[in-house]
Amino acid sequence: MLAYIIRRMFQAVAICLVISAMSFFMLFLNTDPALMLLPPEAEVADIAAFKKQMGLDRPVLIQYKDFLGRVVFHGDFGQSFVYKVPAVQLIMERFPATLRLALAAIVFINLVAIPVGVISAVKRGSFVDNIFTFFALMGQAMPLYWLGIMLIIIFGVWLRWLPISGSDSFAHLILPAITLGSWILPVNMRLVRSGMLDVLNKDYIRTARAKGLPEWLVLGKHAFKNAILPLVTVIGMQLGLLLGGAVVTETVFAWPGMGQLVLDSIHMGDYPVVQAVVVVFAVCVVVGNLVADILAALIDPRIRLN
Amino acid sequence: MASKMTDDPMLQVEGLKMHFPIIKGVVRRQVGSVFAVDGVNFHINKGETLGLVGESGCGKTTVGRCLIGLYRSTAGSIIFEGREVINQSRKKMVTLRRRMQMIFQDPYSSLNPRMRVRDIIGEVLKVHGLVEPKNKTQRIAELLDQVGLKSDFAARYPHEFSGGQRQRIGIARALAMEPRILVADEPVSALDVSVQAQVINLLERLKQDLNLSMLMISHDLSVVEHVADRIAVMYLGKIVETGSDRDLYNNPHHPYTHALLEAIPQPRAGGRARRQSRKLLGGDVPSPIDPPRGCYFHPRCPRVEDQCKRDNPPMVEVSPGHVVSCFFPGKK
Amino acid sequence: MMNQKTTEQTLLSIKNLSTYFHTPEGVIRAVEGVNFDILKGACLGVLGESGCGKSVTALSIMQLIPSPPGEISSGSIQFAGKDLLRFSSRQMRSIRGKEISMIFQEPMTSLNPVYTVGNQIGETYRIHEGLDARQAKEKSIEMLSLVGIPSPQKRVDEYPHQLSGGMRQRVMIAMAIGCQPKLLIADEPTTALDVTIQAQILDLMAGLQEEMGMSIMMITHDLGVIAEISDKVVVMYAGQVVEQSSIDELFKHPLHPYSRGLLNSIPKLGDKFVRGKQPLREISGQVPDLINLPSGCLFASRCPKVEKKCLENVPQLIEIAPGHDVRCWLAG
Amino acid sequence: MIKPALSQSFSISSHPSSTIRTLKRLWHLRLGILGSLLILCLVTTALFTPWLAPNDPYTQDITQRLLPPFWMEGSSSDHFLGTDHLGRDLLSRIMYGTRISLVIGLSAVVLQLILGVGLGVLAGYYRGRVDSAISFIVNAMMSFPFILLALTLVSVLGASLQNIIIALGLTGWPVYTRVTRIETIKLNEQEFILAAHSLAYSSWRIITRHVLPNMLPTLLVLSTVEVARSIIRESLLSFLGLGIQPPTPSWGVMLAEGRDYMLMHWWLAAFPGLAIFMAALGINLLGDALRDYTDPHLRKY
Repeated sequence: MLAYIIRRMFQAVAICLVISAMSFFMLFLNTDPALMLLPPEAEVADIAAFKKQMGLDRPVLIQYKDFLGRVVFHGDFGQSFVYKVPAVQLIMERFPATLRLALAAIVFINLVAIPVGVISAVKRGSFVDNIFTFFALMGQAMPLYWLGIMLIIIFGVWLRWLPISGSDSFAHLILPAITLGSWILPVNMRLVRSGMLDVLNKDYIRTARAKGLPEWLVLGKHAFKNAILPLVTVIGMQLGLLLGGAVVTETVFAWPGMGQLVLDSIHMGDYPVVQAVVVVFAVCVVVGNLVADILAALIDPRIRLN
Repeated sequence: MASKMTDDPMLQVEGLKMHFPIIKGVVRRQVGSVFAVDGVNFHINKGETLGLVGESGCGKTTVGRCLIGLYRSTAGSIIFEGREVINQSRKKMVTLRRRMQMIFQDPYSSLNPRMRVRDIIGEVLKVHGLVEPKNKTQRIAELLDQVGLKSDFAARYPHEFSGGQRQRIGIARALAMEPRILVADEPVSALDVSVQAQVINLLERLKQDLNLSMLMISHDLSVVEHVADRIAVMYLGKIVETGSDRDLYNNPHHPYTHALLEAIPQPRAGGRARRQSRKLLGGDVPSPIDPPRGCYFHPRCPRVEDQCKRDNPPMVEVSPGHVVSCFFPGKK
Repeated sequence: MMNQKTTEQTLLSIKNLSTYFHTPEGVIRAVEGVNFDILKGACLGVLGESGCGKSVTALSIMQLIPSPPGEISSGSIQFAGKDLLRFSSRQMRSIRGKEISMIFQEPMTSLNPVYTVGNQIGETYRIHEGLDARQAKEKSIEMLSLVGIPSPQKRVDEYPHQLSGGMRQRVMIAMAIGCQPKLLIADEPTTALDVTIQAQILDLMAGLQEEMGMSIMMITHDLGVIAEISDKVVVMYAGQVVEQSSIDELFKHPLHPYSRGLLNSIPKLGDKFVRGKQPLREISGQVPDLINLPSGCLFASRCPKVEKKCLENVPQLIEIAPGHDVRCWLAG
Repeated sequence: MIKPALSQSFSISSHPSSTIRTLKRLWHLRLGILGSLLILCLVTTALFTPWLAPNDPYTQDITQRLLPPFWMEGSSSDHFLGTDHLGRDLLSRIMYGTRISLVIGLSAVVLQLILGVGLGVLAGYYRGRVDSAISFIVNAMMSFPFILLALTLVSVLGASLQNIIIALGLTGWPVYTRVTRIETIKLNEQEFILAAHSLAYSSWRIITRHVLPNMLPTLLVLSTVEVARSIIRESLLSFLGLGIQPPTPSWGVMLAEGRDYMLMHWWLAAFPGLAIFMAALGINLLGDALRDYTDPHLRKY
């Protein structure tokens, strides 16, 4: 168990490194941030001076080494080219709101997906199952930002039930969380459904019934814990996707997270900020995966004891 | 029958070992090995059937797969038709082993579901250039006929056949390579009882007609004894006893062979009494990852003495061709 | 007609049971008009190949037939004087695991991988006898030692994947006999096990049967296993009972051509040294399609002695000799 | 597909009764047909837009700006779904958008297939270090937000149709790799692959003739769903301003433009989004029907 977790942690760190390297080198593919940041009429000398000032004139590998050293030992991603303040500071001011949104979405997703998936599986082929399946298909076809806009129009503008922007109260969280969650919800619902169907065909379910257990125990104890396993392992992965989705959702709902900042930074090639975002996301993803792995090990003795 | 056999080894296996590494831990290093096959010697003569019998996990399937070249054995030598087939270049190995073919256990997974029968067999002929393209159809019909299938089955897909028929197709595919030795790995254990006899008889007939040698791998001693001229009993990666079918049945010298013979339920009247009178072999087979010291069988052996716990028992020839790996062979 | 005494001794009596499965391809007549009795304290063997309806019969008794598409379409199952088919699902649950228990073929997959052995055995006590967790665990340890598992105090907290196949089957048995059931249904309990382990399990079952006075319904395709454990035997073919007799009678005087064919088609240990080697006698053809059953005798297409009336009329199960029933026009 | 023995089709599972099953079949069939119809509409529109579209998608008319759709007061008979803030015909723009979406969806999937299936087969067939390396990259990429990667790629490469396809292709392949790898490993355990090895077939032959054909159904289903996903992703990139650039009529661009007017003129955002939704739904419905059809486990019921 311990070796398993340690191994997973090593992998996690490696993944962070790979992602940071990817984000770092991708920016060098063909952009020249100096050209992007300076006004078009800037002289060649101005550009050179700017590069020197920002450390952009050195070889790429050296820059990466420096970058890594600064990040790992000082948590320093450098100054934002645009805002002229440390990138980390920019991110950290906004990150908690984004994380809050993503976590709210996870809770919403699984609160809905698990019961719906279980009901669908147990009542397979029934009217309810078909309705749920159809909604899941619709959900998967819906671009989340469009859903956000539609929800704003319907619940914010027409019905005036819920606030459409900001983050002052719990009510503010409802529409963004639903919007963000609706993207992953169908995936998880189908995962629970198929997991449950799979498990219901297993021999040990027959054994449980042959023992004379009431159906709620068969489903609730013997089937559920096994059926939920595949879900647990993907939830960790989904944290990353949700953080990405949150960026988009935030721009629709004017949620004060990192959404707009991230988009603007990418747009303008403000790459200290982009790199900081990428690494913060990677760390979240990796922590999420680790938690999922540990959860899976707790549920499944075959992982825990081998 | 025995006259057809000559004492001319078709296949000679010496000290064959297959150890699968176990990789574990934080840095994924090898922490041990599964000693699946741990020093096995046997030979098969021309026209002879050797039965390899043992319980699950004893390494009998691994032996078969090493022969065929599906696994790269850890150590040992395999001499087939007078030539070493281990440690050869891939190309050479392919030609050397061409005449050693395998029949698989599960007729439901041993045929590619997306290929017609004629392509399954035809592919073999094509890849190895065994017939002129224009004679291919005829050769396929011939092969199907040999295994008792109609030639118009060639256009069908595997799922249109029953288990027994599929096994016949698998045999035809192996025969397409014009083998000298068939390695049959549990060829009937996935089949229904009433169909097993059909396949066993077919294998026997083919062996006669084509003068093949055969290695019959099975957990079922009754089947092995029926088809084999000689039998080798495996336990935990080693052969514990080899001998003629008659010697082994009438005069088993290894306590494991003895227990195996006793444990097999007989389809005869008076079974209850027989069950109640037999001596049981207790315990489970130890793990091949961490085999016991000394004789691998000693934790379950009714004849165990101190020496068995310390040393590896030698191979003792108790009568001509009857070899036992035991310190106290034959003692009941 | 049965006299009063036999009725008293009868534990389970199946009359005219038919179980069908409604599939898109048509209705599968898995079990068709099956009759048999199980006496108190006796072991009835149910013999047949895959698809013959032996498992479906067992699941029908337990009412674990998945429905839809399965459906017990007619018949009655009298257990201790009451018709199980008239029971509500709540009543049935109080029977399952307490009065009638069942163990299955695959001990690997029949235990829930995420709960400890003790949890799964103790569950039976908590449900049927209202014990609390601590008492249930104590009982579980007791049962584990009863079925011959060494150091049960330690094993009780282990998970199924930590046990060997034989151990798991012992756990299944411990789970099944915990509430001292009157009937234990064993569906191919030793098929997935090695012969030496199979012998242990058969002995264990026979021992427990004697000790607890329960009845056993032993379902298997293995003639040897059935010979060793059962008193009476029912031979099933394509959903019907084709022969029913005492165990020794079946081996000495098999009357149905299918039973006879089955007996002749399997290799028997040592036979070739007594009678000289002969090819096995095959049963030609295959089991009929249960969706499109032929008219007349279901075995007619494979029967060596088939006559005109066999193809036209369905034979009934009739008593040819005392205690020996056969479904064949040509018997007797 | 294969029914090994009758006893195996009797596995414990709650099969629906015959009536419900027939209904369910019809239901699935109907959904599949609905999906096919939607896709047919989509493809027809894409192919024949110049002849079908009522107006030119680029013609601006300030006097006709922000007209509502036909059933609302103040609509014009020339503009069925109304006009946008520059007076361009909404319906025509949506119809032209179909072409872009389909081209991008299909091309991105082809790119993903080539990359993903190739790597997946390599990983599953050779295992060992190759597998570890490929799986590691797949895990890293799959747990990292696609949007960030794609956005960065596009911003670096420059926003053009071709670069969007490349960005979607480069970020979308890991799903295929994961599925292909698992399928390959499963197939490798099948005895017919062992048989192929024992018959000394070359690895190339084993992969192309024995492994790949047996996962075609899975890949078909996956690719179908991925076309829908790519269409949605393209629209997202365009919506965020890093995809197709205005004035080209991409659904995402139109949505982004419509968003500014959503409080008063909701249809500007609603209709392009509806177009994306219908396209994706059609493809997903078809994919679902295909899955039910090809999955022998499901087909049994």
